[in-house]
Amino acid sequence: MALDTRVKIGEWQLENPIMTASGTFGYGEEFTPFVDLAALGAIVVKGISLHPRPGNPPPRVVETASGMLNAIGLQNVGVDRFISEKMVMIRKLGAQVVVNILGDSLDEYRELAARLADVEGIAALEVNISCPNVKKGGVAFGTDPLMAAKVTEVVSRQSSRPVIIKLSPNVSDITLIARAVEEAGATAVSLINTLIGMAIDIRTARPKLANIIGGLSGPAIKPVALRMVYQVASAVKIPVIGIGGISTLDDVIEFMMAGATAVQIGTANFVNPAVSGELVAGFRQYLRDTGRTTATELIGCVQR
Amino acid sequence: MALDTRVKIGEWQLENPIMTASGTFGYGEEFTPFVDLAALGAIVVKGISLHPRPGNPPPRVVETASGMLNAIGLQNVGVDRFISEKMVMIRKLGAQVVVNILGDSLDEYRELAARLADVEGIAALEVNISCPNVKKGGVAFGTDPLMAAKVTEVVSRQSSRPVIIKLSPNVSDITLIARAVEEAGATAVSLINTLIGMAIDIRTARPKLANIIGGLSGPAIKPVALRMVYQVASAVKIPVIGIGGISTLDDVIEFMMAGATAVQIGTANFVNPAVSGELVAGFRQYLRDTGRTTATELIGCVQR
Amino acid sequence: MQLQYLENGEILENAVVGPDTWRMQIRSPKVAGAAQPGQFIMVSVGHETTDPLLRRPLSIHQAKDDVLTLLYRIVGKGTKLMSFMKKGEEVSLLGPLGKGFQIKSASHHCLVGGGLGVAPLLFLATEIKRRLPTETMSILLGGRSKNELLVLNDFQKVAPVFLATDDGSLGMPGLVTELLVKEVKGPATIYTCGPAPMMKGVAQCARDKKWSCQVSLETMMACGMGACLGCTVQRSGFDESEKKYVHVCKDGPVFEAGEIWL
Amino acid sequence: MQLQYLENGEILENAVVGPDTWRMQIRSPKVAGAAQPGQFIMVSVGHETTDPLLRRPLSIHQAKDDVLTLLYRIVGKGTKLMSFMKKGEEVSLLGPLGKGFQIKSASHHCLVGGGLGVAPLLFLATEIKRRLPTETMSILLGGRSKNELLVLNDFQKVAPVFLATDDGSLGMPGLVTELLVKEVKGPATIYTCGPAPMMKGVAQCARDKKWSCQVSLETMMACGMGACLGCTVQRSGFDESEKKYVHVCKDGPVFEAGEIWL
Ligand SMILES: Cc1cc2nc3c(=O)[nH]c(=O)nc-3n(C[C@H](O)[C@H](O)[C@H](O)COP(=O)(O)OP(=O)(O)OC[C@H]3O[C@@H](n4cnc5c(N)ncnc54)[C@H](O)[C@@H]3O)c2cc1C
Ligand SMILES: Cc1cc2nc3c(=O)[nH]c(=O)nc-3n(C[C@H](O)[C@H](O)[C@H](O)COP(=O)(O)OP(=O)(O)OC[C@H]3O[C@@H](n4cnc5c(N)ncnc54)[C@H](O)[C@@H]3O)c2cc1C
Ligand SMILES: Cc1cc2nc3c(=O)[nH]c(=O)nc-3n(C[C@H](O)[C@H](O)[C@H](O)COP(=O)(O)O)c2cc1C
Ligand SMILES: Cc1cc2nc3c(=O)[nH]c(=O)nc-3n(C[C@H](O)[C@H](O)[C@H](O)COP(=O)(O)O)c2cc1C
Ligand code: FES
Ligand code: FES
Repeated sequence: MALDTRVKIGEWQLENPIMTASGTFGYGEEFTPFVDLAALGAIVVKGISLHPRPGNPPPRVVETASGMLNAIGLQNVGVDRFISEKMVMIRKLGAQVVVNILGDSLDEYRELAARLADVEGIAALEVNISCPNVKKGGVAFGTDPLMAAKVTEVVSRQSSRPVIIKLSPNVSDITLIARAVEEAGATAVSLINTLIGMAIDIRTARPKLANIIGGLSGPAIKPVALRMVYQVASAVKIPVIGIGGISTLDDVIEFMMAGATAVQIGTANFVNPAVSGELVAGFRQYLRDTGRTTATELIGCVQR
Repeated sequence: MALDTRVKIGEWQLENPIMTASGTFGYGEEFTPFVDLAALGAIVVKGISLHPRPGNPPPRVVETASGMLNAIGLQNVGVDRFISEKMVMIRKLGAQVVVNILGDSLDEYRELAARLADVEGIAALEVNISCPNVKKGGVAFGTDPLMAAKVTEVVSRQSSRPVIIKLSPNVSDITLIARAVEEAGATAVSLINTLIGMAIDIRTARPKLANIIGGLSGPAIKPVALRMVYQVASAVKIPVIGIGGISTLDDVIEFMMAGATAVQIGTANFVNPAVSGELVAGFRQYLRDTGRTTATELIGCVQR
Repeated sequence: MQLQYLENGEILENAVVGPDTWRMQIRSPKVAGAAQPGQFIMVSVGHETTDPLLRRPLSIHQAKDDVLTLLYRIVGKGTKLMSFMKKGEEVSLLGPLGKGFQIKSASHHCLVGGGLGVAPLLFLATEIKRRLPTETMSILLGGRSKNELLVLNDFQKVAPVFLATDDGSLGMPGLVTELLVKEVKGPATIYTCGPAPMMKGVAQCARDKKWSCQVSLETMMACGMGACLGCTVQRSGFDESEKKYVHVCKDGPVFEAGEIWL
Repeated sequence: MQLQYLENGEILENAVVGPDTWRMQIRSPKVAGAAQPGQFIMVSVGHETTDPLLRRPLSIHQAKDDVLTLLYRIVGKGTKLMSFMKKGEEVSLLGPLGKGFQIKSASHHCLVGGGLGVAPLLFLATEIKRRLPTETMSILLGGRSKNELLVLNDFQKVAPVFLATDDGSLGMPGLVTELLVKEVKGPATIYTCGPAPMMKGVAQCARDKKWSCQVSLETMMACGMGACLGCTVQRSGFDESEKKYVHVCKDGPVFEAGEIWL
């Protein structure tokens, strides 16, 4: 019997629900020795801003218990060089590409969406309103339903493609933000971005990150991410993309059962650069082994 | 040269900054084979409510990556039996005792504080306004600055003892709540309580906890806890008690450098029931080894 | 309060004894010395790492002089890591924990085990024989198939053993409960440990015959010593009061069947 | 793009070679086959557990035929776990990674190492000798004291070795930079790896003499392959542009000294 591993995000159909998470997969090419990018549901590239950003001073990463903190500071080449250089290379990869964007003003989000509007080879936009590493912008948008809705509107108006709003977990009630962006026209929401954390080197009495605080990711945050996906999936009708500590096939299934239509693999790519491809294969096998014929059967099937 | 390991919370002086966290140390007696309770800074007993609570159905605990989820549901014997039975035993332990209380209405908090007001052998009250496991009450108080302030007021008015308000990490800006309770008269704040999380058993497609969601604790949450302690210590003048994933002496020092006047050991007591006593000894040794003479030198000494 | 210890034991043996099933012998004078049948220990499975985080509860399979024996099945990463431990290494034990089996004079002692549930029964059988040498005892063991029936010789050395397998590959084809009905005629005291459905069947059968029956339960555990309140099972006949639940690590793991299932 | 592999190698040896310092030999045909001096690998240190989470970067100490050699010091739990690994076990390697040393004809090749910085220099010395057999080379090694000077014999087999120790317990008392001034008269190409202050001293000295100098840097790393952007060091002479930083795992770990320190 034929297996249907496809899932839909708005009009956009993915071959399977396995995506890679922004900032953890470079621009894709680094992983070509380990993964057939065309076999993935999609890849999400490192966040792009209107102007180039040098990012934060080092140290930028530190390991924690079953996780890591990062304060990359959204280093990127800026949208113009992204279009003229990176996209040329990315188109050759044959992957479904989601471009992750971030701004520190509504105008910047609008402008970004406008410049990317007719660049070919882009399947969808993911809007980062939640990155905790940059003091201005970022967090503010992600923690205020009104601002989150405004960003969603301006980006959606500029873009004919699916617009995925990426939510911050550092809020009292994530379902409020999710509902606000749904009403504002988001095609889907993706969650979670990193939790804000910190680590101190007691020998120097200095924060381990030059930026003092950073984003916590990895298996440590999975229970929080899964809970939020479950809550948001129960609160909105648009598709939910689950992110947060996903490393194994069991993790993928847990998130889909909780209500995720697709998932993104982040920090796990650092531990095993082949993991995303392995999960695509494992997912097919899982459906067979459990006598399922479609990926969609799994979505939200957890008993309440 | 003499070592001074003491720290002060309001008028209350602790012999050292090492405390045990509510709900992870029973009523103390379970640990007498492993720890000299009188040598600890203080012990915080399991949360007490006005009326007995049976707690949640099983399963109530599940392990996660470097952490655990619990949904005990605040099982306790109720304040009357606590006073008539447990306190009698607890007084014999010779420890500094903090009683952790929780209610689902302002009246209940007031009533609890009143009943405990002249019970002897209690050093301080810790008010749980943040327990995520009970649908009513709990979270609401902890996520709204106004309600948090009200609880602080009613409890403080009934109590001549130090009142420690225990904050929820499941909020957009924990410093708002901290400032609100400071103004309302809290002697100190303790943080963090557990992050809300979830886990699913994919073989049964059921949540692993009968309560569906539970509180995440352990080393996994340490970076988030440390960041919040750092932020709150910078925002308020009252003492901050650091809680969250503390297992080693390095962890204790990190929290104190971040601004904690004292710390509480939680989940680590399950991994090593002797840990709290070991940390007291280790703390003295650390001060000596680093040429310090007082515990207070450490508080907030991280470079900004 | 009963004596409990935190002890670093020395691994004397760690070997396979069945499919995915291992036996570990540990020199731990304090824990082994204080152990009673039906009690358990919490063993730490990692080196300084925080995953797996919690200790794992394992029944005391045997305790003789200063040696403690564990019988464990690899079901996840903690037990997997245990199987990597080597002779001569140290392992941290917390125990003995919980209330074990009540050993009282009886006209006949019948131990009924299924799967890994046999673990605590060997120590129990040994102690019944030592304390009540004149009384009769039988041991009924069940499993899905032959290779699930573990450490038979050890049991046979202590008392007559009767076997049942679902697939009939060894002993009587069928369930251990049928074996119970078939083999135990006169009045008896029952002690059982195994999968919940099996234990319920055994308890049911004992109730019908008005025999006393002790069951050994398993739940998820964080602390193993009464501190976390995580290991509850519902008590029969109590509803919304704070008596509704018992704690397997402290009130158990062994209970009178009637206390759990009416 | 250069070839990179994810390979499960077989541990052939894992033994102590100095204070807290171990050497691991691994049969890993793919990684060893593609390795260049100055490159590194990311090694995974845990079994299926998530703590420690990330792979650890280690220099390629030697690569001969299908055997890769690592030289590592125990500084935390990852390297501690590596020291528990036994002959015959498998270990997952990602590599070879990064840009190694540029080996070009020179009037004299001078390798300067301090502490664990000697790790990549053995492979480098071997390759210089193999590719440029007629050219002269000297190896200058420094450490706090005698027992910090590691695997000396291996170096002595390849080229003349000069030593310096802070406490004078072996070789010239003093810093390896002083040794450089003392021993290397004519023009030379410098290759250095070690503590940052030492490398800065060496780079300084090379700059004064207008000698080319390659330095091998270390930073914290999450991915080791250019994906996380976590391993930055600031470039000299660039300020607020996106060219401000280089990435040690991809642009390095080996750099022209002038690119990092003017
Ligand atoms: C009092 C008591 C005595 C026990 N005695 C034995 C014994 O003698 N031999 C033996 O092999 N096992 C025994 N168990 C079960 C044993 O504790 C679990 O199999 C073990 O903790 C699993 O750890 P893991 O890391 O390998 O598996 P995990 O990765 O933690 O989990 C794998 C699977 O095992 C289940 N599990 C995890 N912990 C427990 C637990 N505490 N109880 C039941 N299921 C669990 C999980 O739900 C999961 O399905 C006992 C349990 C209790 C409570
Ligand atoms: C390109 C490169 C090559 C290296 N080559 C070698 C080598 O050949 N031999 C060797 O012994 N070490 C080498 N290192 C350093 C080695 O990676 C670290 O010592 C190791 O990762 C520490 O892991 P741990 O878990 O034992 O310590 P942790 O518990 O992770 O940390 C312990 C201490 O080591 C520091 N540390 C952790 N990771 C790194 C890192 N990536 N770089 C520098 N310091 C770190 C931490 O800040 C902390 O102070 C190299 C590092 C890099 C980046
Ligand atoms: C090093 C690093 C860089 C990241 N950069 C971005 C980014 O540029 N934009 C973004 O939306 N999320 C970024 N993230 C967040 C991840 O996409 C993901 O949401 C988060 O790491 C949680 O997933 P994980 O636990 O699987 O890593 C980054 C994460 C890491 C670890
Ligand atoms: C099993 C369990 C029960 C708890 N019960 C309570 C409680 O009754 N009242 C309370 O304020 N906090 C309770 N907590 C929260 C802890 O006191 C502590 O804030 C939290 O676990 C974080 O610290 P840790 O990571 O060191 O465990 C409980 C935690 C656990 C794990
Ligand atoms: S396991 Fe903690 S109370 Fe029983
Ligand atoms: S370590 Fe990830 S980019 Fe260098």
